[in-house]
Amino acid sequence: MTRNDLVIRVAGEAGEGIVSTGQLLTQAALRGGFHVLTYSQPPSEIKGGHAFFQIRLNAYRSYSKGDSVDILLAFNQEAYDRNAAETKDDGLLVYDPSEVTPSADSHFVQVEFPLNDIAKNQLKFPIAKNVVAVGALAELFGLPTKHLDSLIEERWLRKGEAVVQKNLDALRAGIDYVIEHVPQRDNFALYPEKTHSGEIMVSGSEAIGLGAIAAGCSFMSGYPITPASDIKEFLEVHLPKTGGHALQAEDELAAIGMVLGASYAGAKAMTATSGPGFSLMIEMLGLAAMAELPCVIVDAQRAGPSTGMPTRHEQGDLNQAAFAGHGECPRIVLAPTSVRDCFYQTVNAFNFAEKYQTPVVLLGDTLLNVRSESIPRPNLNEVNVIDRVLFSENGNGVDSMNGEYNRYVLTENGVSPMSIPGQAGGQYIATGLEHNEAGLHRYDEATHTIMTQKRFRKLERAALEAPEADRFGNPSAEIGILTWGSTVGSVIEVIRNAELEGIELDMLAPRMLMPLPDPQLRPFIESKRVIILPEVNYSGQFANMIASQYPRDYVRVNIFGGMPFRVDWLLDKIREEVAQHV
Amino acid sequence: MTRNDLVIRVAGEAGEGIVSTGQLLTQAALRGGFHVLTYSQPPSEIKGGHAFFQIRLNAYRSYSKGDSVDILLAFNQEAYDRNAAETKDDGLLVYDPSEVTPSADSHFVQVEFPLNDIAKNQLKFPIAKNVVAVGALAELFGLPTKHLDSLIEERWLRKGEAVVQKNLDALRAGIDYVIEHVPQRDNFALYPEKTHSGEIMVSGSEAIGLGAIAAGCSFMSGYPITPASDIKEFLEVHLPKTGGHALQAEDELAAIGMVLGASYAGAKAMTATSGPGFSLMIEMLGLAAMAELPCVIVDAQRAGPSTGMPTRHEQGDLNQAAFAGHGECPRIVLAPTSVRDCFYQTVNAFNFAEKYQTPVVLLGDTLLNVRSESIPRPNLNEVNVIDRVLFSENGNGVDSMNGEYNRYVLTENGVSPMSIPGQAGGQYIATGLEHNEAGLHRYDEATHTIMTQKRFRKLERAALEAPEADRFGNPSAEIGILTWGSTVGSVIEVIRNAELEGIELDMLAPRMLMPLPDPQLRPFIESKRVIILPEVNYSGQFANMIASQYPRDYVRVNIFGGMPFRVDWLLDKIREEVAQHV
Amino acid sequence: MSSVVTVEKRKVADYKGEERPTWCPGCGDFGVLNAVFKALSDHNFDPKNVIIVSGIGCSSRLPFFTDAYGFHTVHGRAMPVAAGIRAVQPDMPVLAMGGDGDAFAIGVGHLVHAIRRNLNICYVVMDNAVYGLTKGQTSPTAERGLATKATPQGASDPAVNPLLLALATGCTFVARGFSSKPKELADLIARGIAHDGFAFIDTYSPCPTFNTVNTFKYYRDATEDLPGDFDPTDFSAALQYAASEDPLYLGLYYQAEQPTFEDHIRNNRPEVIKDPMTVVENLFEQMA
Amino acid sequence: MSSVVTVEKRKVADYKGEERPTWCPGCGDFGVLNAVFKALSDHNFDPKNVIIVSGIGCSSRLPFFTDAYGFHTVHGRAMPVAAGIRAVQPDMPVLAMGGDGDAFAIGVGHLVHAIRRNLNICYVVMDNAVYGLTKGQTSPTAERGLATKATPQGASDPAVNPLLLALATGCTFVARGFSSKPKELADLIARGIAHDGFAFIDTYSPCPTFNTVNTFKYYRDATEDLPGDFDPTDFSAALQYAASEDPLYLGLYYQAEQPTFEDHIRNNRPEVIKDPMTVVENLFEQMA
Ligand SMILES: Cc1ncc(C[n+]2csc(CCOP(=O)(O)OP(=O)(O)O)c2C)c(N)n1
Ligand SMILES: Cc1ncc(C[n+]2csc(CCOP(=O)(O)OP(=O)(O)O)c2C)c(N)n1
Ligand code: SF4
Ligand code: SF4
Ligand SMILES: [Mg+2]
Ligand SMILES: [Mg+2]
Repeated sequence: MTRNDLVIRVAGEAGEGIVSTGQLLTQAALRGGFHVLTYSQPPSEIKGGHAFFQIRLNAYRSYSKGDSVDILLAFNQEAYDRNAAETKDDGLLVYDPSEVTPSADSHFVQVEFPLNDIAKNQLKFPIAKNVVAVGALAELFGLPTKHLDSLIEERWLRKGEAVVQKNLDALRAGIDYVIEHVPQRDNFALYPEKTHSGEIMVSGSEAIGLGAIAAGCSFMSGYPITPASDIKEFLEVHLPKTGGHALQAEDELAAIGMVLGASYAGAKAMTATSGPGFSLMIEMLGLAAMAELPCVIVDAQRAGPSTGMPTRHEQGDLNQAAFAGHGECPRIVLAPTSVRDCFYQTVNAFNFAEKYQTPVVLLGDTLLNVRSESIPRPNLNEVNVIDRVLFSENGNGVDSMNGEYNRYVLTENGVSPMSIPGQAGGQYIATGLEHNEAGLHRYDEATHTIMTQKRFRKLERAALEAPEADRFGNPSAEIGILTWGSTVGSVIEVIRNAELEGIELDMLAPRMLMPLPDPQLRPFIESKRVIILPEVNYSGQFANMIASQYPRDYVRVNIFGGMPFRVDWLLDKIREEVAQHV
Repeated sequence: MTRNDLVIRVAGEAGEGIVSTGQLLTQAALRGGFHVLTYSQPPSEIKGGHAFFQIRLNAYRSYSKGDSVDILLAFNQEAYDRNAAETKDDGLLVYDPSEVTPSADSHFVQVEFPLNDIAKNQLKFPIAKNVVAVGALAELFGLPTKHLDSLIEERWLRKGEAVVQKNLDALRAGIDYVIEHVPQRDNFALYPEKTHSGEIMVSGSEAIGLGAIAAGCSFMSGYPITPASDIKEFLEVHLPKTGGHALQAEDELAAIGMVLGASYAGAKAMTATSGPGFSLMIEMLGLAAMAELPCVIVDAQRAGPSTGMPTRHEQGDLNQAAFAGHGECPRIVLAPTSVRDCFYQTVNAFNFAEKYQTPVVLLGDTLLNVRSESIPRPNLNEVNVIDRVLFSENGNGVDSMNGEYNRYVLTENGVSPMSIPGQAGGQYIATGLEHNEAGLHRYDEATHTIMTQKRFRKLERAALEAPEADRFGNPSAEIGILTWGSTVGSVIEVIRNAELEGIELDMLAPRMLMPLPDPQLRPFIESKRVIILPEVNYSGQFANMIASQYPRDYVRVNIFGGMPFRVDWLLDKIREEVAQHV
Repeated sequence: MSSVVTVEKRKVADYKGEERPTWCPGCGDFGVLNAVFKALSDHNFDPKNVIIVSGIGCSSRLPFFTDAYGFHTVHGRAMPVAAGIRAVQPDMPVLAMGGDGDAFAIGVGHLVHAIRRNLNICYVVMDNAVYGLTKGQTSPTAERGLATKATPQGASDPAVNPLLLALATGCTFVARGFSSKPKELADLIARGIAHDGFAFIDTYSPCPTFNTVNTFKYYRDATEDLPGDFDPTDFSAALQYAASEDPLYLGLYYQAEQPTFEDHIRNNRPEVIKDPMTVVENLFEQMA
Repeated sequence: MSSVVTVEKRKVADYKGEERPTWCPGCGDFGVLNAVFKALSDHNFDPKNVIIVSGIGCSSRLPFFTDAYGFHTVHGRAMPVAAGIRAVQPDMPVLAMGGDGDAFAIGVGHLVHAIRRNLNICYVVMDNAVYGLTKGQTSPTAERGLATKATPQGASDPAVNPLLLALATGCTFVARGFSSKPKELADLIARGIAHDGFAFIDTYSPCPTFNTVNTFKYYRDATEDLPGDFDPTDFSAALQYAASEDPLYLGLYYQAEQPTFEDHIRNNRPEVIKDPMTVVENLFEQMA
């Protein structure tokens, strides 16, 4: 059998090497030319508790985590008990018999693997247990040894030759055990027909950090929160290299406050948070909108409301991103659809923020931010970076009547040239009060009417420049799937699988969700007989936004259990719909 | 000519008795049996600056402030300059010639009124200037003297007989001046055909405070903000009389935090704020939703975004009220449509909060909260007060399996009996984490799915019990006006005026805006040929909500200058629409 | 939840909840939890009459492990929630528990005001100099330079001194405890609960998982009890000892009597309390 | 905005904005504004190189009346905005101005952290014990019992002592000024600007419209200059004088040298600054 798709899950007690086992394997597979996509579930509790790390290996690119597990490595009984159900009936169970007793009626191919014994008694190196496991798993799916050898060398080099050798021995022990005890491992060997070359392995959070640096961000302030803290920590380390700075504020109100200060002072600035922190930023989102200060707010969504389930997935913050803020408060909302897209949409977020002098909310989520994917290395020469328009004396932004700089001069597209402190003649007061073109607070009807229009005119223009929507499937299919964000991954696989059954589907996923990009949406919505709107939330937040602008019937498909869509489940749903509409 | 509608505006320098003049006149008119509705514009600036106080007197009930002014009393030149345009061409201008020079081409009936001279030289009592003015104005529209006399006595009684007499003299001086110098004042005299008996004069903020007390509110915490501070100040004085307490918190985050603590401890609790403060409460709105804690948040909307125009009007916070909060965050939103309704909807807000254990947002606005109206005295015997359902040992909320109290026991309507600290066996942990029936935090798919449904099931039930919508007009008219909140006042007058021209209109204004009350909306929306949606905001926030659930074409009418709808302007718009759709 | 305990004198076990603590093995918070049990049993409170409020953090999970009423609020907001509870139930003992991030970063504004109001609660901050729950970023009590896995560059700012802050803002009971001195800590908490006013107990409670510097051993070496003859009514002595960095003193620094938040609420009430509808009817009368 | 002034030595008038102050006649803030003009002209700053940050309140309107760059933020958030500005423009003088409600009620949490970071700005709080802009509710610096039109029952809690708070949280420049001593105040502000670190100047600035107790006369009677031989490097003396309620001392209480927020940012930068795309490309390399 030729297999080109394999899901491996390593499960056990949190903090006992689950993640490092997974990461080693991931990196080795990347170097081996496989496409890799990871998925992990941190424990809900502080330490201990059950955790797993999952790796999907594929000869082609995969778009979702994979519905079920091909190879389960269970470190302990709880790991077996909790993950057996998600493992395929003909899957492979690898377990240490001293820890795990599989149930009597198990259908799995079972491999007893005395991990602890090998590490402790054979190698006399108990902490190498994870490396032994890596060797065994790699051998199972047929990864050439060289990639692992070199990884281990790189990883332990600074601990000295002896440590490297001990780990190489551990690796070899794992490999040998499998060779000896699993003769029919062909079934799990992966035959990459088409391998990638030179992809990089990044998480969504890293991709956002990289995008920010590439876009010219030089200031970041954040407050720790799952699953957004990684972005801050990444930028704390790497932003100073460009002369920028990232720091931990005392809370989210301070984080966004600092960002607005930095933006006023001339920097491209951002913060990153998750739901609870985002809720605390709403007042100052309005200040940014009113004072027309560029800024980027990353909201890595998690399951809510309130503290909710910090480590679980949900697309529940779209309402908040699009509509929170008292008064008529313009902002742009972007949602990347994959890890790779996190990089590009972060660049776009800064570009829109700077060009239109408006807050931009970038909606990540637990699924995207936490997982790693092998992605083609972005070509930085093709990355277009936009800077804010500055006023120039006797030029841009200067009133022809009195020769003075007007910070909020009315223009066709609503954008007025900014000044940066230190610029002569550029003095103005940024304020959250309604103000006239000069920036002085004014409360008359005409000013408020004109200035409200000005602020929203910017959005109208931005909508016309929305990033291309994510498309997949057959453009002439009568059944359309309209979705957003990370759900795109599941939908792409659904469409691929549906095609095999002869069901034609067409997906549109706008990356700009506020304002809605009419040129992308209208033709799609008008041309489909049935439109299905899958979202990981209860109320159909995107569906409501679409319906409010494009009256027609829609089929809403919503799940809200803290997990992403299973491809098979969603395909079932769509089959039902198709049956009904034939 | 018989006149039964009169708009009087007193304008001048803020802080110089504008408001007290207006209030005296208002109270006197109330006692005289007129229906009264006030409107004022505080200055945008701190002190000084221009301010006015407007009184609309009517034989019948009026619903809007009145588009234009019949009698303008201008205390100074700026007052004249700013308000002349809003005064009717055949209106009456009363001014002190020592302060004001009307423009040469003025069409007004002009009455020179040497106010300062009378007060200073004739009465030797300069600060009685306002009372002189009150006398003059009252005489102009024909108010029997006795009401003024008794008011003045009450007002100055504790200052002694002499002061009372001096003010009575001032009053008389004003009356006499008018009798002598304005012989043809018939034109401004009001002939109440049908006077009210025993109405009370309240502002929207007071009505909310009264409603809260009537509903059994015993705790209020707030932070000063225009135009909501009045509510806090009212309750600080009056809540202790019932054994309750109102206090000023250190900020809005603390205010809502205290409210949730009080609610947990067993009290009916509320806060009141305006846009910027409301934005700061969003995180804890989510906590209330998740922990299922009853609470009432009054948001007295003002023009935004950000600090915006603190003294100006806008219906701009509906999006925020309905959709802010990360995750799927249930809440109920109510919007009173008049000052009188502020009382009843506040009672409803507490009833819904307690019955459904959910946050309720009550949307006031600058127009409603600040103005006073003569309203029929609510019959307290008919006010229905609902208390939260409490668990009882061996009864409500106790698990039949293990005999233990489960705070979040699943029920048909989603409501689970609460306990109050001190209740034996009722111990539980209120938390913003997802939790099981016992209140213990759990992150599995089933729990989050079931509990999300439970929280929203409550809203579905609440929608069926929505307060009756405000209706006006001809139910069989083909043109419907769908609106909300204080815009109802202008719409009612539009409909009355349109009827005189033979245009039939029908208004529906739901008082529950989230969830949308389907039984009220669907028949209306389905039965009208044209539906017009007027709102004082830019993006049509209510229109978007309606369109997202009821696909069809709507005519949106939006203004956003910080002022309410003028009746004549809106009627023009509707005439245009009617012409197009014939 | 277990049913009401009716024995005369309650034991520590009577305050335990059904939920087992989920803290990492070796976490300082276990010791604090035990001290809380002990203090509650010293007072012999019925668990149904105790409310424990917390914010968000590892330490803030504490209410779940007890059999009291509890409110696990949101990050940094334990103080206002506690104030709301006390305004309504001024006779029920309220404990507030939480971490240093919760208390001194996001929550410090509320702390200042809760202290100023002299809210009659006992607030125990479990201080580990890191944000445990979010995996070990440095907190405002971290010494400048403290490096952790999540803050590899080291804490950038000097540490706040919670005791000085409390003293400066008018706190009427200021103490420092240590998780590994459970008896002394239980005693401080019991006294803090007995205190009429705001009792603040900053408590060293190491996080072995993310803070490898401020360990149990570190605090054992760095701390010393306040001198035996120390006078906790002497404000300037309290300031002086609180400012000390070596040693770090353990014990009760300061205690004073002042009107409380609850006193104010009681005083604000008229002698005769009226039915709400009567109050409203009277107001209508005035508005006619 | 007027064009750049190029004279050698700038005068007070060179800092005035086009907008006239909108404060009530007799408001203390006029005196503070003049002192700011004076301090700026003492430094001879070019207005285009000065940034004034404020919150919301009557006092926070001050930036509108100057010709500097300004940021009138939202209520209570002047400190983080100032920090963001300084992180990006660490060489441009930043003044923060605002009211007591802004600083000590909604904003006190940020104040504690701005002080702790030793953010190099000069923060002048115009203290009138009330919320002027919202029509006179009592603020955290109102003495318990102070009654105003909007707070007829009187302030319920004791006042915060801003100087003690600043000292306790590690402020490196702590002073008290008075609007009706414009020369001294200008001098304090000028020194606060010159100070390398967080300069905090609590300034009595009466609100005649809403606070009829804490008037100019009241402060004139209640205040006294710090003794001539007072040593502003003596922390305990500073604490002691700051705690005094009668008299209320005016002048510089404390000044110290400590690393600043900006120092940390500078130290955090590598010697060689790289182009962003190069940094990204290098990271890609590591991720392959
Ligand atoms: C508004 C908000 N911001 C951030 C978080 C994420 N968060 C959870 S716990 C925590 C800090 C915990 O530190 P601490 O209070 O010291 O408690 P510990 O875990 O150390 O006991 C943070 C930042 C949150 N839950 N809510
Ligand atoms: C979030 C928020 N809450 C409340 C307000 C209303 N508000 C405006 S100014 C102010 C207080 C002003 O007092 P202070 O800071 O002392 O300044 P002052 O007017 O006395 O100079 C308040 C509460 C607001 N603008 N924003
Ligand atoms: S992470 Fe630290 S604070 Fe949290 S439970 Fe573990 S040891 Fe305790
Ligand atoms: S209200 Fe008070 S603080 Fe505000 S401007 Fe007037 S006097 Fe000054
Ligand atoms: Mg901590
Ligand atoms: Mg003030």
